[in-house]
Amino acid sequence: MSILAHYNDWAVIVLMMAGLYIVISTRSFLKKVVGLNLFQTSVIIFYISMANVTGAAAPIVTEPVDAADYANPLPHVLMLTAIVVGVATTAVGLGILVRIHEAYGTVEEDEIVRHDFDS
Amino acid sequence: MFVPVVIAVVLTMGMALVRALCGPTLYDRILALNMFGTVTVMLLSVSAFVAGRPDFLDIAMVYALMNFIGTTAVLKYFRYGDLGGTGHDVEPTRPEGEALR
Amino acid sequence: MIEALLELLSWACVLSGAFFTLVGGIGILRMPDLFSRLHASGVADMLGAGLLLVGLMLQADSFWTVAKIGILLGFFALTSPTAAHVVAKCALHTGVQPMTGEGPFRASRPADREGASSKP
Amino acid sequence: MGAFWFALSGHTEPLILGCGAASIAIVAVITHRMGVVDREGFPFEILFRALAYSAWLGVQILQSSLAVAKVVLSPRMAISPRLVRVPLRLRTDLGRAIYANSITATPGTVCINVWDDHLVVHALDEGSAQGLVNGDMEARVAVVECSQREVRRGEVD
Amino acid sequence: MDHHLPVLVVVTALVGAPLCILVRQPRVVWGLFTAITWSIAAMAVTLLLQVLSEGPVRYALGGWPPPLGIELRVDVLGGFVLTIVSGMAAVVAPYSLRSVEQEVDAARVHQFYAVLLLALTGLLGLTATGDIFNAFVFLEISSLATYVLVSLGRDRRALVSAFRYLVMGTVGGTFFLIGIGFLYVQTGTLNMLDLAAILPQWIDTRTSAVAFAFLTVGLSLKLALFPLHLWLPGAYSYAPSVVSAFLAATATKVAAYLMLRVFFTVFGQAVAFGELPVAATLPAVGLFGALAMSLVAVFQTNLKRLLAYSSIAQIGYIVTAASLGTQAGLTAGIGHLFNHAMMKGALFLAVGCIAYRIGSVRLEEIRGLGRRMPWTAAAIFVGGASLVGMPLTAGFISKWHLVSAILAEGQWGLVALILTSSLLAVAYVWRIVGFLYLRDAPSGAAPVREAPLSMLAPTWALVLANVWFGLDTRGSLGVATQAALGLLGGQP
Amino acid sequence: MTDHVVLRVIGKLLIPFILAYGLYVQAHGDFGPGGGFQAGVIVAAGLILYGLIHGVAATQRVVPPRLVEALAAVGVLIYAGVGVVTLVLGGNFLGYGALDHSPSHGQHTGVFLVELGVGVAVASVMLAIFYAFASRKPIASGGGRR
Amino acid sequence: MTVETRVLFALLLPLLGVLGVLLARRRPNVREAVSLAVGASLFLAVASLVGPITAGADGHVVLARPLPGVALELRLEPLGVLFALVASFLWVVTTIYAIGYMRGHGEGHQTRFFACFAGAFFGVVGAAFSGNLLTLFFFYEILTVVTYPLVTHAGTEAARRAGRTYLGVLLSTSIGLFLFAIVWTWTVAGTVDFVPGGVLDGRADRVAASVILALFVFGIGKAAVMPFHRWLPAAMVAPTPVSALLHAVAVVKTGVFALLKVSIYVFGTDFLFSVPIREPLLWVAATTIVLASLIAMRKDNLKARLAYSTIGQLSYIVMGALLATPSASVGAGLHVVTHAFGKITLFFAAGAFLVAAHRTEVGQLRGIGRRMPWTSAFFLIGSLSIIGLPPFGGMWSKWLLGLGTLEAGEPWLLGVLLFSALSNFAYLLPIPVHAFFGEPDDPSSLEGVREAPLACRIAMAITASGCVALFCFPGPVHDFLRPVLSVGP
Amino acid sequence: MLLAFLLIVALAAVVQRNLLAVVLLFAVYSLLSAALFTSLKAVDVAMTEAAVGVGVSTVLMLATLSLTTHRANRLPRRSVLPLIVVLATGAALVYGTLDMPAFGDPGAPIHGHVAGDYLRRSIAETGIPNVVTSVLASYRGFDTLGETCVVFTAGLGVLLLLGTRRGSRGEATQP
Ligand code: NA
Ligand code: NA
Repeated sequence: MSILAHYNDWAVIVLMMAGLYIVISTRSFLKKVVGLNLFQTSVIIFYISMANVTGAAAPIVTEPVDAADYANPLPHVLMLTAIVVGVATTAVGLGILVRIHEAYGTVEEDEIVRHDFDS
Repeated sequence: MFVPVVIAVVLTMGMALVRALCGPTLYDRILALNMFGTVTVMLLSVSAFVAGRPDFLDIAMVYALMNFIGTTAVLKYFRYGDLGGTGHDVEPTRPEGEALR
Repeated sequence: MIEALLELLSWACVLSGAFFTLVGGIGILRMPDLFSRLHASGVADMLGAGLLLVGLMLQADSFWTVAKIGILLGFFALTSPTAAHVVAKCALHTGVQPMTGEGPFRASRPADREGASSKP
Repeated sequence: MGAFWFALSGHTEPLILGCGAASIAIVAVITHRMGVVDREGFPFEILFRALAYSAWLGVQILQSSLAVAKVVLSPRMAISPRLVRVPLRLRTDLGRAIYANSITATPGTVCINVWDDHLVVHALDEGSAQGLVNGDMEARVAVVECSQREVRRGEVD
Repeated sequence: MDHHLPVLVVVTALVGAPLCILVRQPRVVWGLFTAITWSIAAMAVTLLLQVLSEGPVRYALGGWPPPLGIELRVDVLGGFVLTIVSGMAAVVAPYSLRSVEQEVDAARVHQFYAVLLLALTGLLGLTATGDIFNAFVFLEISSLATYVLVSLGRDRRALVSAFRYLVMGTVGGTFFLIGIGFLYVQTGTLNMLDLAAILPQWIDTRTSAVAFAFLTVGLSLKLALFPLHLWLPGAYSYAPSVVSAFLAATATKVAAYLMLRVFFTVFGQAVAFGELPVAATLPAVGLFGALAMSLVAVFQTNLKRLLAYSSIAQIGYIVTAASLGTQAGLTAGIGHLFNHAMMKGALFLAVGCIAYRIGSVRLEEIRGLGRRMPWTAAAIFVGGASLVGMPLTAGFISKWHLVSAILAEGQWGLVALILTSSLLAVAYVWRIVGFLYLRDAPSGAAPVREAPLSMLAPTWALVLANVWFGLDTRGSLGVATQAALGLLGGQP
Repeated sequence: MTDHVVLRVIGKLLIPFILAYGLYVQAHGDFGPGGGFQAGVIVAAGLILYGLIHGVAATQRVVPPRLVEALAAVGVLIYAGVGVVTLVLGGNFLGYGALDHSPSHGQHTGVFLVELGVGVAVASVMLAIFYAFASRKPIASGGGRR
Repeated sequence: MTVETRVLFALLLPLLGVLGVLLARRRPNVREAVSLAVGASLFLAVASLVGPITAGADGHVVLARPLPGVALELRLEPLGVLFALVASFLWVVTTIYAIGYMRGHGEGHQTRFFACFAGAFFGVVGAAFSGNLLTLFFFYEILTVVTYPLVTHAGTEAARRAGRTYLGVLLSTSIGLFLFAIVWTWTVAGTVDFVPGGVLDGRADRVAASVILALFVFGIGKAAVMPFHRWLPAAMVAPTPVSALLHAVAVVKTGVFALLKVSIYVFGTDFLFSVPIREPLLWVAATTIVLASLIAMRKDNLKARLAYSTIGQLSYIVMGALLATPSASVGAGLHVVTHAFGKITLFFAAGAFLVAAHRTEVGQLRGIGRRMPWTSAFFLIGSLSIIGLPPFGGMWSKWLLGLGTLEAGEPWLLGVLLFSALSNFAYLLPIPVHAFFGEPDDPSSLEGVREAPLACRIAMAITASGCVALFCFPGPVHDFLRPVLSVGP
Repeated sequence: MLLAFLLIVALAAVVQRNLLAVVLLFAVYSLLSAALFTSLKAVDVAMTEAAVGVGVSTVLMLATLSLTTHRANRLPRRSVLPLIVVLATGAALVYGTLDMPAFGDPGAPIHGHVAGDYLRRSIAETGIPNVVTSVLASYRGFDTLGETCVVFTAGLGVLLLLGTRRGSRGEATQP
């Protein structure tokens, strides 16, 4: 097996980890949300690239066909759902952030911790 | 035949990206992003032809639409700091001032 | 004959569209300030995209594709200048001053700084 | 709208056509509530004049693009950017918008602000600025929306 | 209609949510909520009985044969967890009338109940489904609803807690998703049973091992397994009372259930405990967490926070027992899943009664409450006894089975950990009891009345359940044994 | 942004087409890319554009928040309702084949209805979220309330 | 009433007492009358069981069956009945005493006091009648929990700190070790029932049996084997009736009683002999006896001295249980009784000194015998019984234990017993002697000191005569216990 | 090429501290990934990502910025722990890919089994040419019902948190 067979996956993994790194390392809650989005989007890329079949067409078919000629539709379906889940989470997360800002006057983790020591 | 087109488009995307990263003003970034979007739409349209699936044009369409709305939102945010307001200036100002000939 | 001509024309359009797009890209990198960059981006947005799409339109094999590209084109024609205009207007209103006078300009001038509201 | 839908769709099944009709109805209701139709009507009648105008505009764009391209590609960017005030005689919002956008669409000039009696335009060099002040473009825009002008003159806000 | 029960259990809750939005009137919405939760509970019990007598039920959604379509599959364990979840919802329903009226803005009560129903939908769907991606979807529904519910607490720290929960929960969910991807890329299927059939031929690949690791870590985040628990204390402490009680009794349990599914149904006992180092690592991790969290609980000054830390500790027990990989361990884990739902439900409801009357749950403020709110205090006492593992309570049964399951494996160190952690449980429960009964009320404290009956009755229903299942374990451990057998036997 | 003449006019021209385009995407999900979710987003985007230009209050006059909330519920109910109907008609839950004599036709109808439900729900929710965010007045940063 | 009903009745009586005390909280007289009545009826109820037990009934009652194969059940046997009999008798006596003490001392929270007192007896009776280890454990824990409020009765920070020690040691040993031993027994033997002859024989290997035995000995913290004895001196902050009844009789005896039951019914005397750890554990018990005696001598606080004395005496019983010869076992059983009467007398007297003269230290008691002759005399009787001199009951149990050491071939333990008796002599006897014959440091301080309240004196008289009676009539007790040991393989 | 762009954008987002710039970078990231989806023939996903990533998410983030602050956040924690966690996770993932079928391999098991069935059966059984739609709405319709619920939950959640009245604020939040 060629190492090159997976260059694509590895690039995606780097993307995922960039997102995850943002989530873990940043103290800004808003940036955490962006990081989460990057992380999720990268996972979506991962799925879509696994659905890829070299030289295949989009899975829109008008007669029963041979699978190898078309991209795998299932990951596409799954990722549509995942995208929706992601945006839903983002919306709720941002809603909470707005309220946090109203309550604390900041969305920086360390400042909030300073306000409410134990939370 | 499409190869040079794709190369040109991708190069342009790269240049727009550089401008978006460099700024220096936020409006430069916004402008660059808007252009980036436009160029991406072009890339999509071309790939629609390469793939022989004109359906892809729908994606291009959504892109263009979202690009526009996104740009408007960013600008509104920058100009007024509030997405929900009517966005009236309280007092019309004439910022062009001295520079105007 | 007509078909060949159309083909030729379409490729001419597509390639020149690509060329103008590239010019726009170079422009947006090279131009000295926001307002002059607007012109460059206009080249790519209007002429680059326009020619490219017209070229594709000429290549299309069905009416529906032509129609779709037409709609896309119309959309661009309406939104690109609007976006550019609004960018310029907002920039000016938030205190970004255009540089004036004769060129050449170096990349950084006092006016060429972060917009007022974008300060950290 | 019907044409628009059909142009997009290209399908002729009754279900889809029904959807199209329903969609148009929904859009009509919403736009009506938005007050779009009430205030200025929908400018169908100018569509054809607009086509002719856009052909002319296309040529303009091509010309000025070449000029800007020359500037961009020249090693020493010979530009003299400036703001110019361009008098404005068009009275309807639609006309002004078309005019302003046309200016912006033409590389070399960008409309920055629209005031009651003039536009503020950023021009890349002397030539582009001069092209505007003579008012050729404005006259053509006026032709496009002239039928509107008589009807709407008194209602400009 | 019996045939449709699995899907009806889920869909009834799902349909209830939009109905709440359309109805809008707070009282009517509450009535609707109660009716829905009770009918779901009835259906769940029926389903459990059906499964107990006839074996696992499969339901092909859309009529598509699995693995083409999504199927629901309810075995004894599934039916048991469905019963726990819906039963808790049914108990919480009457309680919520007064509590929610006090804690949630009247204009938003209908939305609150709708979101609560959506959380319930997520938990039920996740339990009933036989498709691993579908499980992810429902997991996210319940998580999302939970973030919202937690953020509605009165204290502004509820917002921060909810946000942290959201971040960690989403990371967990995404890990789970990555795990599913790794499984799918090898097998081409998402149906759990189909996976179980195909996986063995791929099991020694690195991809499978990584898939397993990511599924486990993702779920550990969701179920707040130490040391991935950081979101839980805040979330449970500052959420509205009803939410704390409902979540404490159900949410992490269902995540644990999903973990069992992954271990035993998808990978299978032989693989999870043969090829992969589950039995070597998880029990120790779980118990160490139990110990650490019990220790932290001892020093808490806020009652809800104290109980939250205790919950993390108890989750450690469940995971430990289940990851022993033996039938005894599994039985103990599943039994504790049930019993812990009873005790934490009872305790959080009782604490909610206190919050309802005195507006605070700080230990300092509950001094001498034993005399002023005798029924509530007694509920806490009995619930606490159960938590400690006092004989005659459900908690004792759990601990008994847990310790004997571990003893059977000869893991002396783990037994020592459990016993130490139980002692710490005694310490923190005793602190509560001490404050309730042996301290005098703070001087100048306003007179306090006992909580209203609509709140006390559900609380005591759970308290009595603790005693009942401490005496008669056919309903809890009997079923748990069957459930464990089902998981290990790999019934169709 | 009502004092942006250009934006206002162009927006006015565009919005009806954006909405129509969204509904087109809704109807053609069977044949090409698109479907309820994308359509919902596009329709909502059109209305959001209106809101950006004229302010959220103006949008709320066009589509009242109450209606939006109710429509979101209706969307979900349409979807789940289709499932319940198939169940009543003797099929399994979401077994669209039960909707018509020919299973294939039933499938078509079912998918159409279901996508409709998704579209309605998504459009309403997106709009509701926009309302919620845009109705909030920004407060000076740094000096938040304690 | 059938035997079973009577057993159940006896178990529930204390609960009735709790209820009655709580209901009568506004009327002290009624409240204390309820306490007395319940105590007396409990004694009668238990006494009525003596006959049937001798006749071979076992009064088996299943309360609940929480686990398959493990029930919460009561089952009578002589040892338990004897223990219940002594405890309930002393409860009546202590109640009489407590009425005088609590009123004389002006204590607060008396309702809580009497209610918990009654509650403690629920635990004691349950433990005494328990039919298996689980039930024993359950009531053992109830006893711990219910007595905690009694220990912290004063409500001061010191009391609370002592309460923490009390609870901490007792619960940690019981949950950490005792429960562990129970679960292990269950895992090994498949049952936790008390079966004559034991359940572990042939099922547990010698190592496992050793560990289990050690877990039991240390886990039953109420037996106060060192190093888990700290709770007992700590508990002395409690009011004297509590120390007297609970920490000289009920609680501590529950501990040693539990150990006796474990040695007889879980291990079985024969099997116990083969458990290798028995020998080291005997050493531990012996060490406890010696060390406790030495510490007691150094304590000036009267209650503390008595507490350490108790620790030593408890280890006698532990030793007896571990020796597991017939004499040792009967001696241990008998010592439960004799020590109870002796020690409670001493505590009563100590409490009387406190109530009447506010004396807590040994040194303060010089010459007090002239003002409080009755109390000092009762103290003397108690001391002699504890030391094991005739004509008091303590003699018989020590005698039997001594015989047991010889039977078991451990004559060195006899030396330990003798040393202990001598040290008892040294730290107990000087107190009454100085009380009668010593000169107070400050004679003026004795002014105004009067004899203890009548109720206290009556109580002391009863227990002191009990000490004498046990010397004169040890037979019934001895015979009663005999059958426990005659069964076996 | 697109992947390279994506990497640049992602890394830029990591180091960028101006929140607005981060948001804009995210928009670009979405745009690029949507283009990538198109090139991988995932048209529905591309369209959705375009609509969601570029449109909805960006507008929402901007709205949040306008309601909170876009002040640049201070230096990130100087801690190696996040880096260790991320590197370990990444290493695990790379390890996992080693046994995966190669990129684009049509013979991979993933493309057979269920996926092949969908492609073969969809048009006959549902009459819907877009297999993604038929799988989404019919074969896996229950997922999509769940997805709708997620959206609904998010909508309700935001309404509960923020309300829709102009200038509304949450009820007093006491510390
Ligand atoms: Na221009
Ligand atoms: Na679709």
